[in-house]
Amino acid sequence: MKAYGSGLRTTLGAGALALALVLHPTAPDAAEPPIKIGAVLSVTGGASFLGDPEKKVLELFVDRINKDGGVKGRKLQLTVYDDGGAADKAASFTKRLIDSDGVDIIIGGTTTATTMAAVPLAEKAEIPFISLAGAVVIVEPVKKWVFKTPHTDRLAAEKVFADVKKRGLSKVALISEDAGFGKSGHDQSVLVAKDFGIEIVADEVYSPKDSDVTAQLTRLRNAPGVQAVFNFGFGQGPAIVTRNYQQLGITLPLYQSHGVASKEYIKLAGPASEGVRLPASGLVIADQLPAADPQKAVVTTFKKTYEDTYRMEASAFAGHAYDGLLIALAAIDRAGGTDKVKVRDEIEKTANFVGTGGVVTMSAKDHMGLTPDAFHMVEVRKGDWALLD
Amino acid sequence: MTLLRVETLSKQFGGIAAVDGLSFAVEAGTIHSIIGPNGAGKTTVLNLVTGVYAPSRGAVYLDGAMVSGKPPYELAACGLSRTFQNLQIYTSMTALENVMVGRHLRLDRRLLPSLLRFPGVVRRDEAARDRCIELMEFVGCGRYVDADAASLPYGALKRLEIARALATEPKLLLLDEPAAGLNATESREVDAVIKKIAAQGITVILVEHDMKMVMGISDRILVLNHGRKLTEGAPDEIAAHPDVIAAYLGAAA
Amino acid sequence: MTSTFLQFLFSGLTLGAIYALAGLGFSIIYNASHVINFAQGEFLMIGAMATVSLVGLGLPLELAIPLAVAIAAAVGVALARFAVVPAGDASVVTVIIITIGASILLRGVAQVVWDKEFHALPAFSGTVPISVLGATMLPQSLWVMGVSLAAILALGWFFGRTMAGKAMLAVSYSRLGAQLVGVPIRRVLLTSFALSAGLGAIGGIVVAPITFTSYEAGVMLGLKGFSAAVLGGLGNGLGAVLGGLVVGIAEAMSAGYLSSAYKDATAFVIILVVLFFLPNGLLGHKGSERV
Amino acid sequence: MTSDVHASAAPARRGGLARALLRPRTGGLGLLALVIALLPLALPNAYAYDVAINAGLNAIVCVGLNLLIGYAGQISLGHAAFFGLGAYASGILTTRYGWPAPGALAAGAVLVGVLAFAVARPVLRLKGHYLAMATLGLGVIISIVLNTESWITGGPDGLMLDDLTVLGWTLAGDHTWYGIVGVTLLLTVWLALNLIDSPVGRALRALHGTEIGAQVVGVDTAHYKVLAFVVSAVIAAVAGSLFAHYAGMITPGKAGFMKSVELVTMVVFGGMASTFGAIVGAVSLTVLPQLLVAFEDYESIVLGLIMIGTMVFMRRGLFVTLLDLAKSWRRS
Repeated sequence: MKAYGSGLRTTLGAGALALALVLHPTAPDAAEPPIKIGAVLSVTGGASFLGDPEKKVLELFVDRINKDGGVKGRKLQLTVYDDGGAADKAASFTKRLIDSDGVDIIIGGTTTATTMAAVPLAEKAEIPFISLAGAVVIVEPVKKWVFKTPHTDRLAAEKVFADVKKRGLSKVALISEDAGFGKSGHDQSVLVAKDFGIEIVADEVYSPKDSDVTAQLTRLRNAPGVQAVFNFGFGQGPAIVTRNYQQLGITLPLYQSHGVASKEYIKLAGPASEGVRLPASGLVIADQLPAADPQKAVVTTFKKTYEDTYRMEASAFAGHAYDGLLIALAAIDRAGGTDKVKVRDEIEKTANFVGTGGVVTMSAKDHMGLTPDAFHMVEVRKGDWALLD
Repeated sequence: MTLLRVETLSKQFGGIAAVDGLSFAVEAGTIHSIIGPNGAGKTTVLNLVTGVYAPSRGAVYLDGAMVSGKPPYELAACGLSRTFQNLQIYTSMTALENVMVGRHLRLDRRLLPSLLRFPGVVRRDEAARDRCIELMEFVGCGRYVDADAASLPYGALKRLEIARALATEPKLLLLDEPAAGLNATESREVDAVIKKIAAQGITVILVEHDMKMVMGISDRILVLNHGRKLTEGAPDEIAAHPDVIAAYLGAAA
Repeated sequence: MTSTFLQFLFSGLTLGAIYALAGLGFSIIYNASHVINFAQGEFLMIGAMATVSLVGLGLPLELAIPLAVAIAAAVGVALARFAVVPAGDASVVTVIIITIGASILLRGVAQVVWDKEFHALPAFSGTVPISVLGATMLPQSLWVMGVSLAAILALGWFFGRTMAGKAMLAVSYSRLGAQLVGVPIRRVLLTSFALSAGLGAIGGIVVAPITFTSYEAGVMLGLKGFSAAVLGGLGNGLGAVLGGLVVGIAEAMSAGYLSSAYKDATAFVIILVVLFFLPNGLLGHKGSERV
Repeated sequence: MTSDVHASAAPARRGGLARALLRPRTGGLGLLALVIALLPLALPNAYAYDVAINAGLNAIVCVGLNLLIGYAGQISLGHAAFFGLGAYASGILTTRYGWPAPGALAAGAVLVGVLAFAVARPVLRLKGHYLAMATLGLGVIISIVLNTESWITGGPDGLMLDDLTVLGWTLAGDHTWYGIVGVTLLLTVWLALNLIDSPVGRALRALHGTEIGAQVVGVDTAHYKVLAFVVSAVIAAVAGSLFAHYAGMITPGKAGFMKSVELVTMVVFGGMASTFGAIVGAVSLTVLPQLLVAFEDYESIVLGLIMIGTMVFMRRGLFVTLLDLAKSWRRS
């Protein structure tokens, strides 16, 4: 196991191009059936900025691995469906992948809602399912066939509160998006605040498409004793919060979640984002990671490959899809085929896998395998990320 | 016996009086015509009597009971029915169905029996169907029974409205220019239909421009001008009345 | 206390001006054709996205904006010419479905031509907030309000003083009547779509520095614009602006004093209550049925 | 004007058996039953069943909505809210309060019926686009409540349901659900056809033609508009309940504005004032996006073009236009 893990690490260092060669250096046998990978992603709709890069990553790397001979001599066949962010469509497409396309493994569920719609189907059909969504509920309680690659919102909340505490502050105001990601993040924040001795003194929400939140922020500012503000959301909302924050002249420390850990956020929010802190994965700050960091090679290579192909920044979300694909393929390789039970067992045995999101070690009790260390606290300085820890 | 009594009825539209202090009475079993130049307020009177408009002042009594202010569907239940100068046909239904809507108040119109198609509903519908076919034949558009209402010629639609109004079994029928737009032959036919209706004991109020028809069939004529009663009387009195002649010929007199 | 209220009011005015700009386009097309154009929000999106990409190509903002407006107007004319005119006298709901189809189509084209990212335009006059009695407002909000005001005045002039505008008004009162006196109905319709799309694009561009834009930005703007136009009274430009302000201020006050989760609901409750008492909106004409 | 109206008005006793078979309540319903019974032969797998079941559920809502939009001529851009309320009522009552599923379904239907009745009179006083706005607002308000009150609705993530149990029997599996939805659809169509060809249905169609013309023969138009609104809302609620149990989950999106627009589009796409048109519309627009997946990024472009094209060239809807075409072709 250990040997395999280090083997994979070196291949990643050399790029995915080499992956297949190491996994299986012989040319594929034409008679071998392809490995069918299915994905249900929110390529359009409100979460399209998550789902679209995810789709791009899967297409790019499946294509590359195929060019290099596939896995175990078998080509990969990728089927991606776009659920548009709608949970019922995600359920319907998951059925389609299972029943009509007969895939061997499913990657996706871009959002928590779409994932949770698909989970019962995957469990019932007994097919390995690797989600790309954030919420804790996906893997807690553990579901036999369900795994996920992104950090949970709970990890993010813990990371933020730890930083708040480090600054000697204890009274935090929450403002969160009134939809899946923000709502779940909000609930987890409220849940873990106590563990850090933090008191939530105000609690506001906004809708994903709101264009002005100064009213909510004014209420937060007027909350007695408030010392810091934490915004949980993704998309345009956090950028609007950040801008309105500056407009109102609020000087309290502002924290964002990992949902906006991309340059896009800094671009949208503009100078108002200076000083904002948030938890980010290694991928986001690839160039700033110390050379000794185990992730350094993986994230740098992934970033370069993706950005050379698509001419756009590789976000953390793109990385989640990459991690999901590689964990799946490695498990299939170890299992020696696409037997679903064996593949599932092998995914669960994933250990010391260095992905873009962190170092993953799963177990029967942990179907995500990331620790708070997977996050780095960063601060926006001069329009770029500055690594704090 | 007085069936309909109108007392100092007025209707204003944005400060302009379309009908102004009008009083008249209609005896049961008669054909009572309302004439007057364009804009005299004839149709407004009909709309006030049938509840389409609420009067600004004054009152309408049917069989001695005040009915003004009631909505049209309640007045229909009181025995009032009418046709329109601008046809009000249900264009997405067949001709026969148009007439059958006229039976509305006489059918089982509760939701549940209709949804579940109780035998009683079906039976009464069948009877209504027969009755309405008779009515269509009575007014002279029997050959259009199965046709879509939208495909009927203008003249037939005018009669269809009469048949629909009759289907409610009214005490008082108000006809708004039933001969407008018809040729001479058609006019005479409608003329005959109105007489037949009156012969059945249904009181008729007729608004019409066709003087020949009005003079020929009316028992009594009310002449309106500028929303007021110019005069009222039997056809021969009206024909000789100088004010009427003046009103029709214009301000010259 | 005052400054808090003032802050909510500024927030409401900013939102209201945005909704008003979105609502104006509904009124123009409604006047000329009694069509509710559910693709109106997409005109705003096209204006903003086109500006973003033209600026990205290196064009100065002063050049990119008129070009983007022209692009949107051309799309508007194409929509009228190829989807609304051929529908002729189809029922109101049928035309609604056509415009919904058009909005899906335009979003689809936008995501292919551009991308699915959010984009920001630089604020026209910087981002240093203007402070009034302890409450603040961004200069861009003044731009939005100013453009709404200018649009109202320009439309007033257009409908009151120009031949084309009067022809359009004539069509709104009586299609047949206008046709009889020689008004080219079809050209009026095409013009109204061009005008409404162009105006929509301008609206989309001035609000983009505040709300950001993406291929889906038109959905929310369209919905709010429709609400503003109906609340104010369809076909009445001043009504659309008033409607937009009422909705915007209702949302902000509700978020400030009641509950941020229910601010959209509060706005709709107000719209419902207004419509119960004024079935034709705040400034709408009272329609009377002629029989 | 439409198929249903054509045939239903023709007195059967004069036409004999052949004509009776052409009447929607006999022939049309029989044909629909036949299609529902034979379709499984053409459904290769569970996914195909899933599409069929969703199409059927949409068809149920659309047959009801068509009574309001197509027959009574009153638009509603908020019917998804009633669908959603039915679904949430079932979900909440069965999972949180342990109600039996049929009781929860009935309670949901009654709740929606009462709510629809309470709001209908003021809302339906409005006309045209103002009515569209008011129903839209109503729908949005309901979906915001469902989205916000997460203590009972589960919030944006939705609510999970257990399998449907009736009298100790667990109803699960695609074939069972196909049967349930198929029978419900047939029942709904039967009720709708009955209603259309009854004094109530004629009153609805009459007020669509001309409200004043209907009033003067005794039709209380406000009452019948309310009736159509309530009936269509209750049908939507029942379909929502079934959906929730079938899908095993319900999210606020199902009650939202977009879903409402989708439902209206289905009705108009198939053909207004035609019960079978509503079914054709619902089925086409449920299946179409599944087929268009092949176009990937161009999916919405193709969908938009199809919608525009259909409505421009078949103004009265797919089914009604094709039926009229077939009729005139047969005649000539």
